[in-house]
Amino acid sequence: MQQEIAQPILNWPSEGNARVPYRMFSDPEVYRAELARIFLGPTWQYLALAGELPQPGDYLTTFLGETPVIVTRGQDGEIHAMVNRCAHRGNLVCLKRRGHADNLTCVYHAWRYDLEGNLDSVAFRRGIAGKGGMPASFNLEEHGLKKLRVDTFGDLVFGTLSPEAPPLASYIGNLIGSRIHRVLHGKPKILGTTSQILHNNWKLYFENVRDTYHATLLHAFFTTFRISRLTSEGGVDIAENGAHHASYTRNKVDRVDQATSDQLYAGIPSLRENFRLADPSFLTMAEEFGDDTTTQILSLFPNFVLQQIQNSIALRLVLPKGPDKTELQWTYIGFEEDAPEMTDLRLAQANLVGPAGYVSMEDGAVGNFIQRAIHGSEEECSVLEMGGFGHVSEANRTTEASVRGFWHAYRPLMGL
Amino acid sequence: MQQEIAQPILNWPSEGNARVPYRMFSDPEVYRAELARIFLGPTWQYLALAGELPQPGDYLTTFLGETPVIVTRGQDGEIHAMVNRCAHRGNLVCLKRRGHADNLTCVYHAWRYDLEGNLDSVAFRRGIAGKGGMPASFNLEEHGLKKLRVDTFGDLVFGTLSPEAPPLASYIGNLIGSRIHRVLHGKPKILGTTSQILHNNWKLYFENVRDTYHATLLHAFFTTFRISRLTSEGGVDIAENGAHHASYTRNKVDRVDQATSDQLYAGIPSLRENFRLADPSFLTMAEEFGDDTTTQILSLFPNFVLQQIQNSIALRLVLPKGPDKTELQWTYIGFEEDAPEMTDLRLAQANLVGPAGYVSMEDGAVGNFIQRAIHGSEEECSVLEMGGFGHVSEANRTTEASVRGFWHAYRPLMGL
Amino acid sequence: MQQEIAQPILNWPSEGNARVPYRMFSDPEVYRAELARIFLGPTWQYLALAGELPQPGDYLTTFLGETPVIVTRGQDGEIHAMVNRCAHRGNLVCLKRRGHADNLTCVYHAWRYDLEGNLDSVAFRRGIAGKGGMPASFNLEEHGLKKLRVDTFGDLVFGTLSPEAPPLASYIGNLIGSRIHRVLHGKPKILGTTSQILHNNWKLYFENVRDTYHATLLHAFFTTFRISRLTSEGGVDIAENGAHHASYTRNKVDRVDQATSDQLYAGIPSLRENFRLADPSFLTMAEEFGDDTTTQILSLFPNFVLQQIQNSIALRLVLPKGPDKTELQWTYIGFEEDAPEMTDLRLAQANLVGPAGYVSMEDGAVGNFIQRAIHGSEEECSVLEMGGFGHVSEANRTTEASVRGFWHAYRPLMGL
Amino acid sequence: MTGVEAVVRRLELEELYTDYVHCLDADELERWPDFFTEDCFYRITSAENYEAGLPLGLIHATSRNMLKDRVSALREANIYEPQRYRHLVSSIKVLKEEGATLDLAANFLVVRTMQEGDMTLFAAGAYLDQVRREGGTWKFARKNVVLDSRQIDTLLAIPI
Amino acid sequence: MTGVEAVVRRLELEELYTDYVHCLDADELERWPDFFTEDCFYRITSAENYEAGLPLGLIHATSRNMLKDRVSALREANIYEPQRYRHLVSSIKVLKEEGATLDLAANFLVVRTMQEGDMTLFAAGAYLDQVRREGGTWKFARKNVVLDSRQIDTLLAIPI
Amino acid sequence: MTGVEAVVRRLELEELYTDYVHCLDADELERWPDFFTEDCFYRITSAENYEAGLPLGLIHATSRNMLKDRVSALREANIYEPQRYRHLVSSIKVLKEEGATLDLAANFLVVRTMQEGDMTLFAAGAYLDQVRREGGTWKFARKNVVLDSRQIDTLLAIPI
Ligand code: FES
Ligand code: FES
Ligand code: FES
Ligand SMILES: [Fe+3]
Ligand SMILES: [Fe+3]
Ligand SMILES: [Fe+3]
Repeated sequence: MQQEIAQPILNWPSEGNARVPYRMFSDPEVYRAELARIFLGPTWQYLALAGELPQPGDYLTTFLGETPVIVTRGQDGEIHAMVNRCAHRGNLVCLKRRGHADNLTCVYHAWRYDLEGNLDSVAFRRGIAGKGGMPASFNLEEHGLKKLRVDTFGDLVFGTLSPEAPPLASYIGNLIGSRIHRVLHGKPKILGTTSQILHNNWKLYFENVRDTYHATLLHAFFTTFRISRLTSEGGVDIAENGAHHASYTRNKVDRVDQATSDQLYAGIPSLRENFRLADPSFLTMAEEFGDDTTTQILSLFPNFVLQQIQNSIALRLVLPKGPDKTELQWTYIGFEEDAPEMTDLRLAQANLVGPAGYVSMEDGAVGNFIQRAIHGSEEECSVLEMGGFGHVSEANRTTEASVRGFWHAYRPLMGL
Repeated sequence: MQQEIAQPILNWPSEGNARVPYRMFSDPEVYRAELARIFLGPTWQYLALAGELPQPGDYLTTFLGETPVIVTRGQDGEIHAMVNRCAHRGNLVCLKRRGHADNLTCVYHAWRYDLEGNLDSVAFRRGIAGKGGMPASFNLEEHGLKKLRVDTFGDLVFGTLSPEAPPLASYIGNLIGSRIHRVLHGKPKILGTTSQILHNNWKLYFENVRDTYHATLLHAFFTTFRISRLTSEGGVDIAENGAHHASYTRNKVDRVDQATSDQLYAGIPSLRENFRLADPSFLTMAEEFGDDTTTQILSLFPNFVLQQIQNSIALRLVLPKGPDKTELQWTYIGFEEDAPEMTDLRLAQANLVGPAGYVSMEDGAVGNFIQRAIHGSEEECSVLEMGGFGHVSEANRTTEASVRGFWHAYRPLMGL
Repeated sequence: MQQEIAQPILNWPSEGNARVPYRMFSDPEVYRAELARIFLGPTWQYLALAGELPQPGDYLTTFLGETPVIVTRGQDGEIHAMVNRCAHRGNLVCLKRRGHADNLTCVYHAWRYDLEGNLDSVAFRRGIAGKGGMPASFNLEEHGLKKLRVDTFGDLVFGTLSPEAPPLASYIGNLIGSRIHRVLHGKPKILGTTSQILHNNWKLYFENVRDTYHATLLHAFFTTFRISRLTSEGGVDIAENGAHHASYTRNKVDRVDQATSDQLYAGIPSLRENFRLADPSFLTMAEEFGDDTTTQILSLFPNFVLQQIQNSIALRLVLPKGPDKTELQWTYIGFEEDAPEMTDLRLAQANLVGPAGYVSMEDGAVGNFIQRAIHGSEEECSVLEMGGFGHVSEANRTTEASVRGFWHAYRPLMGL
Repeated sequence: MTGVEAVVRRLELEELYTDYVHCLDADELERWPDFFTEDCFYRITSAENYEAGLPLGLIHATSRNMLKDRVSALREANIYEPQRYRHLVSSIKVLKEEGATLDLAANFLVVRTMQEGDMTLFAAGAYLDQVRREGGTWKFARKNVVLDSRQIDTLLAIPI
Repeated sequence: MTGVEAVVRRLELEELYTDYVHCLDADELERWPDFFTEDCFYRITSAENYEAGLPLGLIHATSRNMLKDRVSALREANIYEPQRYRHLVSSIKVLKEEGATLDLAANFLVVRTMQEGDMTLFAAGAYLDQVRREGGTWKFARKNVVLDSRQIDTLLAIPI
Repeated sequence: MTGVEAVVRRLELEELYTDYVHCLDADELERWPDFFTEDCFYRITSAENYEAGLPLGLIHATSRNMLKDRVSALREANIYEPQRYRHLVSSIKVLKEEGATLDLAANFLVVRTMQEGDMTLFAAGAYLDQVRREGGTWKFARKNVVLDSRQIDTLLAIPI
């Protein structure tokens, strides 16, 4: 792969992480290399919530990049994951998105695997009346499903196909890990799921998520209702290697007084004087996290997002579907401990996010705007200089530090 | 081409035909090479039934791979075929799927060809009033349609663009040829046609057709109603070079007693105890072929299938439409000699096959399941060891011999 | 790029412009090279009618090849054009097809540009309370939108990204320029627009437009109603370098008498004896151009068409959307000076052209017919010998001279 | 027949198609055969076959029992990915009436959605039906599902 | 107008659209002009043109004769691949009534199927029509076929 | 209820859906909340969520005021490319009636067209509604827009 992709984009701009050649978002060679080096490489990727598989035999299917994966609860009570590809002729072993089974039987020729992916039996292995069947040399042990390494962080289940990936806890690290625990303070209860098809490269969405600069400029709702402003207390934590981030806004006390803030937003379209709500009640945040953080957007390299916007909590998984196509999967959660009123509030605040979200709708489109804009500009670069050139944590969000951090983690994996 | 494709898949696995790298089903380079080396190469491909073109001037259009082809009945009463591409500027000469014409006139500039593809006239060849027109050097003879070699086997018409392809009869050979004659015992009468768009590589479907192992495991209908079981008398004939095959089931007397058979199928999902029919009458086969063969699936390399399932007879043509797209064209036939009851029975038994067929529905989907499963596994291989490593005829069907035979015929053509 | 595409199609056929390898219409490498060398290269491409942007602040969006472009009327009253890609992270700056604005503000982070594309301001450039913001080294001047050169020919506005393109007037030249002025004799008034998606390479449509040979052979309407015949007075003017053309038919007096003409069309399908109109009134041309030219089709390399068919005037822009996809944009115009009856006549005669046009419908399909026909014939060539091998102006239209002219202008740009 | 009777019958016929498609779209296939007479004829074919007078049906049933068997095969025997249909029906027309028997035509469109969420325009065409009054309700005595396209995407499992 | 009369008229209008689309979908184009008054206005345009007040029509007829000519051109002169339409019509609405003249709006969708079998969502939009009572039946005095999209796939041969 | 009354009500319900979709398709969103009762419930969800009993709504409103806020956000706050919908509605069915309250089901399909002209089959599914007689007209007391697909293309701005 290396030379294959080294060639098209040999020399990265001298500005380093402050420049990204647009080719990175459209070149099929780059995309193919990413599937191999990042999604099948030494990264941990979100698979499921442990609670989605309560019983041995429960399973669901997901993806590592474009590679289909089965996640099961084994007879041993542990969670297991394997590539959803039969060892015989490559058929999908599990056809349903979720289900329950005592074993995994391929529909094509009925080869049977246990819940950990070991091959249990091969139909007509001995043939019939001494004719046909598998050769004596055939060894069941050598033909199991390809297994993933699985590790959990709280209720979050992650997997990787790479033996080199470090243990999950150290992959995530304490800085970001503590911010995950902060949000997932109970036993997650799924309120619903949805999915968005984005017509852009997966990295354009992931950059967007990590972009603390855009939120209050693109999303008028944030600014107008002071859910978040760049002038609010807040900042961004970035893992040392740049891979993960968590941006946050603290209680609505502005760092500067409101007049100054309005002045700073003067002339910025996202401040819409004429925009009022008839029923703003659902925007009142309920005390939940024991701190004054009203919004926290967290990402784990390469494609997981944990969002807390007031009391709206969602997991997002970014699945690449081609150089210019991405699926964004949303899982909205509350906690088993939630009072009915809290559930109602979460459902009301769910209006803020997702494909129709007041503060996220634009994120579904802006990546596609870029994808369309860069045709013919493959050799030019985006400019990531807000907040300088580094990627360290800051107590401020007028910075693209965590976007630069993404590229800092991405480039070595890609040999760039 | 050779080096072009030799490079991506240089060394075929040492297991030979018992392994197939999944890349063979998804790599665009491989696909392009197949169009050139196989579909435009020294293979005979089904074009039509002679009876579809009764009169001189009758024509229909089809494909060699992705190359459009015209098939005509010439004034000489013979069947002719040519590439459906005007020698002038490359327009489709025939726009209709079937029709009748005295000559073939291109709509773009009215160049006119006879029914054998020879260029008869060029509009305004001499210009007007001595101005314009074609240069004196222009020679009609040099600008005919590109002609195919055409040969027939019974009522089946085949064509090839290659001068190297052996005569059709020896291409097919006696072993398989006699099994074609066995089924096509009368003058074919078309009962109807349909077409399926399969979202998978063409070879995944062709492997499926030749796969004697899957039928009674994937298709519960076969097993439950004993239309066919691996435990029934049966086997597979394979042409010496592996190119063609015919699998068959003989009268419903099991080779082992029913109890043993049920036992062998025990735990195999395709045996559905709880599945009963309110009106199984249509499953009663009418005496027709003068032998005890109830099912015969026959394939000719690279993309033709002749099916007899009880009294249901159909021709299938497998047309590649891209690395991961295939069109499967069905022509259901009876014979002019059929009594009305026999036609009714064939129509009733047509419920068994086609896009909605009780025993074929799954075949339309399983190729796509594989296509989706192999993302990211291009360097891994399918395992074809059932029945060993060879590709010779066997009086038993718990074998993948005829699938291996396909690869045995395929690889030299592809320089693999 | 050079070697990249030189390799697949190294040696152009010795017949020169009289042969075109079909690969030129389907090869993705060729297409990519065209985007860079032709559409982003030293060619002038139509952007708009000056009258579409009457006021400073008016803007519209279009394309150079696949690169999105903004066209504005600046505060200086001049027309300006720039690539529609924000200098920050590449977002589309203008999202609407047309609009009015005092400045161009990107929705993503509110960077603001003036109407000429200069970067005016960067949101939170100085950060907040001394934290964040752009580095001191950041210079607004260096981050404007990429500007096009803009030049006008009458009311037609053209743009190019290349500094090498000659001045527009000399690019067009007098021969063709005078034929533009002939048609655009007043202040254009838009009657309506439409767009056609053609499933073929852009050059197949552009060849069609320049093909004086096909019109009366493919389009029966022309022949039957004598709107135009090859036997009518007429000819084709071709710019010296072959790049541009104008074909024309003069008053309906045939060069040869009607009987001879009918005889010359004898056996050519486009003469349809049995085709009569109940209401042919709309085919009566109104005196307009002060000459006896009833039809004039004019093209400017690489993708602009100006059509006059009787009193129906339309601009056509040919936008490449992929190797086998093209958008054909139509702008139907009259003139401010038109009397209501003239407008009605233009609307009635608009039935002749466009996606449903009596004499243009076929042109929307024939390119796709060719695209489908050439599968597997990439190494073969179309034959362009009508009227010989040259590309000079002729007082006759039984010639493909202007199509050869296109390739004469195309090949050096592509290094072929 | 008075104006009111005509109108009432019209609405009955519309309701027949409404109930029919809701049954299929809700995957209540077990109820599907009940929309037919016991001696019904049901066939899914293409306009190409239909216009050529070719008798083939992709699904070809000559009795309600055969429809029941189709359902039990889909439930018990056949394997296909989870999917759902959405029928849109329009332009129902009475072509001919003979006593309690009516010949009807209607346009339909079927959107098929797979479990992962991809939606496709799966089928468009015309119902060419014959309905008969039976036990106070209208039943299909004949149903020809004539598809505009000769091509089926992947497979045709659920009836139309 | 009594409830019954209102209902009857409602069904007459629905039948008008039903017959109209069956005529086109069955390729009985020769009957198509009969749905219009002799002095009819027929235009196919895009919402973009329509809302901008631009008068252009892709098909633009100011008399029934011009519709007849359109049909004879399709039959005798123009060349296009075999294809068929399937119209779905929904939400017919009476916007205005003046004596025997009604202004109507309806939503439509057209699926186009080519001979090889590829089906596409060819057109969606609104009919903005005026109908008039003539010889005991409703005829289109004006028909504006307003397409949601400004783009036409390949060509527009058969009317909508 | 007499036959006539039944028929009249039927047409009233059809008109309700007709007016509702014309309002959305004409981008007259300011009128949209008026189709609902003040205490209405409106939710857009997927069949997957709906059948699993998961309460999430992509749009989730528990009052007419929340619908008004949705409209003002679309007008004043949110950024999305110009686009239009075309609804096709079919097979409206009364499921249950209780006094002045009716439970209804209907099939719908939405074609979305972007300003450049690309048209997509954006949504298909069922309306599962409850309507109530209020001030002489029918209003939606509950509207569940149940999408067949779990996937939304790009974003969901305009309500369905
Ligand atoms: S492919 Fe799974 S058993 Fe054969
Ligand atoms: S392309 Fe066939 S005659 Fe010109
Ligand atoms: S991309 Fe335009 S302001 Fe950031
Ligand atoms: Fe955002
Ligand atoms: Fe099979
Ligand atoms: Fe033409």
